[in-house]
Amino acid sequence: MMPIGYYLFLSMALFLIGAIGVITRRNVIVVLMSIELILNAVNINLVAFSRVFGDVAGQVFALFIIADAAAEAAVGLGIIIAFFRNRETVLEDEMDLLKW
Amino acid sequence: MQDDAAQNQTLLGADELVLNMGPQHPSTHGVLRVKLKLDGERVRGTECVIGYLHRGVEKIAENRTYQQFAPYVDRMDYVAAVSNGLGYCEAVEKLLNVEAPPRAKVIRTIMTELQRIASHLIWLGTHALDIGALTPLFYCLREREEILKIFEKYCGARLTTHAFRIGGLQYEAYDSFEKDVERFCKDFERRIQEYVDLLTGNSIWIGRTRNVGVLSAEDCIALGASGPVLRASGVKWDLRRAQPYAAYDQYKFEIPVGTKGDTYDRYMVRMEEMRQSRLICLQAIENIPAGPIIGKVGKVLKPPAGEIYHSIEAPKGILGYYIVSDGTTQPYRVRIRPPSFINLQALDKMARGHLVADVVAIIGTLDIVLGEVDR
Amino acid sequence: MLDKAIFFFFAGVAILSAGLMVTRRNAIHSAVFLITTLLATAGIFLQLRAEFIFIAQIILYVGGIMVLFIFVIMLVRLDVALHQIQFSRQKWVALFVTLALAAEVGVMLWSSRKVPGQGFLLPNAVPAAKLLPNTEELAGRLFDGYLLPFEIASVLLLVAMVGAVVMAKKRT
Amino acid sequence: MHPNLHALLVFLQTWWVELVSGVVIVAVVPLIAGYLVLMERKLMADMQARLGPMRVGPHGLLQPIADAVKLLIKEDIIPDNADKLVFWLAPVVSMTAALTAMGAIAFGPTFQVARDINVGLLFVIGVSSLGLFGIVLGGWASNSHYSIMGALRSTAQLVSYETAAGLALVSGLLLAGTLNIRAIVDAQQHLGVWFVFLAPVAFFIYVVASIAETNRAPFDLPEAESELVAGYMTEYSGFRWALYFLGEYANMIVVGAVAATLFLGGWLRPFPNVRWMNWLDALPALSTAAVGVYCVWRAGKQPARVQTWFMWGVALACFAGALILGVPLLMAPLKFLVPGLHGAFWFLLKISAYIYLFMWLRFTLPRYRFDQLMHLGWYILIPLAIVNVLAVGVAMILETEYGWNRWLAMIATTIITLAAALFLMRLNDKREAAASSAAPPPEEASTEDSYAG
Repeated sequence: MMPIGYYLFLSMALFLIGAIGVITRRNVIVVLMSIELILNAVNINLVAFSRVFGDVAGQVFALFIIADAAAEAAVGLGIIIAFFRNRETVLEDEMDLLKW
Repeated sequence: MQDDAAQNQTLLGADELVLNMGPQHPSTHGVLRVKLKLDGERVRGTECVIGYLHRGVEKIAENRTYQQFAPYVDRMDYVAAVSNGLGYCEAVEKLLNVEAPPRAKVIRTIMTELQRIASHLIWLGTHALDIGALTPLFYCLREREEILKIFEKYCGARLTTHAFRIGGLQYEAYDSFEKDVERFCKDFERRIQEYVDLLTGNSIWIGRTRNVGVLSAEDCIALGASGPVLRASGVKWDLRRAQPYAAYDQYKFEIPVGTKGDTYDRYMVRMEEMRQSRLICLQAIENIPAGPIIGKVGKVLKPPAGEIYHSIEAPKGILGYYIVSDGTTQPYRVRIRPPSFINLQALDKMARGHLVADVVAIIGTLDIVLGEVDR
Repeated sequence: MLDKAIFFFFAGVAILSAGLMVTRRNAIHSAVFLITTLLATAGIFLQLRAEFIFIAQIILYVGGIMVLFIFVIMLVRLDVALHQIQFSRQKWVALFVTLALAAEVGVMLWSSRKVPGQGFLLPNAVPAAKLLPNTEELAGRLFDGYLLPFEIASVLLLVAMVGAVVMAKKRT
Repeated sequence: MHPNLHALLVFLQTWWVELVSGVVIVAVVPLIAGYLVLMERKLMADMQARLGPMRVGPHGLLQPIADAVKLLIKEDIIPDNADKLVFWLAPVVSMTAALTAMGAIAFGPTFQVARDINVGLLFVIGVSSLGLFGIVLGGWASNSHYSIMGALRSTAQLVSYETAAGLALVSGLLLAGTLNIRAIVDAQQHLGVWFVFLAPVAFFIYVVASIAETNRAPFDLPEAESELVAGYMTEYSGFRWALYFLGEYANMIVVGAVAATLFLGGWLRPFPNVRWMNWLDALPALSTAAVGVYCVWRAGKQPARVQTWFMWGVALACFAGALILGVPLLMAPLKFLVPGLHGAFWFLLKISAYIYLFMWLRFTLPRYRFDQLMHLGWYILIPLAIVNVLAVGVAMILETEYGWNRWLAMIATTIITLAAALFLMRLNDKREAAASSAAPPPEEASTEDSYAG
């Protein structure tokens, strides 16, 4: 186990890269993937702290986050498929109608 | 491998995906090319592109004498060469107004029925292989080998036999001909049970063939389908019974028919046809009449001017020859009605709404030979 | 020493491929790099002696969620999207905002490096030898203290499943 | 000494066994996979009334090497519009996943690369499932319709059947109470019975699902040669193709190893705790010697002299193997070798039997259609697996809390599970019947008899 700071920096870096992806990319699929990356970065934090304190609760939360990521991916991709079927595009700035 | 129009299509898009099946594809039985219009894996339409094996057999006939053309017909349906030859010889005999002697007729019948079994064996093996059963193919080839050995002993050739001559036979049956045929037929009953064990009751096989490629009797008649495809739809039409040729009027045999007209029915019909062919052979070898093997035909054939149509029940369906003579030694025009070609028309009707895997099964169940489709 | 090497290897791979994931034009490439990142993160989990999270990451994240992503990417037309502009108009603003965020977090981490109990100076971890078998402990905690959240998570997954099916179903 | 160098030495000192075993696995598995292919071809030939490869070496024994050489020197074609990076990456992923998974498998009580991972079995399953990416990415990168359809099919198929396989494994894991591979085998030794007898339904489900997971017939739809030419491998050739192939066979070994570990008692011999069955310990040596004797017997009948020599060589190798297996039994100072050697023997035997079953099914059964495959997975296997997990759990509670006899509890719950299976199949039949009657109704069976009267 390295000092916790390393893990925090790694986590931060991944989080920020994910954030950049979410904000700048137009392709919704890549945006969703960036969100997955953010969730994953959070997991690193949780697991690292769980190791430091010797308390497994952090890992339990990491598990919940993975479950949440799965749910989010399923719904998000479902929306993308439905959207693509109607508009033939996956670019988010063309998702400018609240209905179709 | 894609057309330009197909380039921009997706599996999900509103437009259809075009999948080119063939001409180089393991299960199009040669060089058939089928353009499948797909929605996901569901077939929305098919288009057959044929002609990759076109050799102009009908045109060749116009520049050959009647005898010279006989070997060419063997190359059409090359897994049932004997049947092709029988049809052609009988057609020319009709044109010449001669008749083969009874002995020749009986031997022709035996050979043709053996050929029917061989053809159906190839069908069964490849059809099963298409559906994913690897093993029946080799059993089928094993039995077919026995038939081919008989052919080889009889006329020296195995595949493109050119077994018959116009007016009768060129070769007398060899000494143990009856014995060989009898041994094969005796053996074959047991062998056919092996295929039945492997396939008939197999739930995967049933699942893959039941309700797949259903063709109603009306559709069959409208499309001109013939042979087992027609009979599996419940139409009891067999030229061997309806317009007996060779020596078929002397023998008793059943004409198996199906009820639904699906792939399973066609399977069952062909299996039963093999059994019936076996019975015909057994009946025929019991009493092969003695006598000459070739009728009175000259060295140079000059049929009177006129036209003739003669059709036989080839393993794949009705094989017809339409020959126009202008009184010279060469036919003026030959037109062949190949069963595979016409049965293939049913593909679109049968495949619509099924999955890609079913298209393979349907191509298999139609039992096409591209040599015959393209001629 | 070995620990350090392992950490830096996985961290490097994770950050590098995360960067590539965000910048690649082709969504499949993005997915491949995300998979690499996730696997590298799994390696970090293993280095943290969190075996169960490690394997859950591989089975669920990589083997489940990413397969779903790739499946959808293959279904959706890509070749058109490939030739379009990949980044939205707000990209410079976005970059600025994220950099600001990065600076904030960085400053916070750095300034707390000397404060005991925070940042770099957290108490040292429990030695690995003293750790209980991770899987049993995790299961015990999950089904003991966190049973209700566990059930809620399962309901969430069910809802997501139904929602995804309804969304993606073809309307005929 | 430089501290880093020192650290490296320490590292090597601690881990050399693992490193060497890892290298052994990477080196030996391709060879084994090659001979698996030969075995498959020979078995297929035997069942199909033919001889199979006979040309290269006596009875084709060198065929795998010839194949490997051919594949290596073949032109390596990358299609024009293929995605080069992914095309290159995919087969490597496929192979790597299978080999990595093999690292955690215990081939006998002593030979295991990654020892004591406490999520051992999950590790094997999880990592081997990553091979899916090789298939999917390869299919996508080829830029061919056949490939992408194969890839889509395999994604759907693997995801569905992994669920069933996982649930089937859960039943076994409930009985073992641990994920650690060694502990699982130890649990079976303690109970004195293989889990296949306690949870037969789970084993059955796992067999079916693992066939589907390894893309073997009758579930070989992703590469169904008669439909999709070669599925995701259509555009691959040469060495990349060989990597896929090796990955596939390595995967078969992995699923066989998982089944052997969890259900068939791992490296334990049959009846591990029964004293009077101890003569079974001699079986490995004796059976190997028997193969050697057979080779000697056949050696005289070989048509060519080189073949006779080769047969003698094989015979000698068998005798050597028999000695290696047998001598430690008899000589006390070598006794410590017995568990490792015999464990490996029994384990490999069980894997072989499992793979033989795969091959046998492949030669016998036709292929499922895609929708049928999905129905089988989702409507029958997964519900059945869930019922089975419940049943095994109930049986364990009956045993531990209410003091039932273990066998009674297991048999009762198995019967309940089987009843559930029957019910599911009835339901499925009904659904299918409804579907087919909803489909275009078959025209009235009008048997036109042209010859009537």
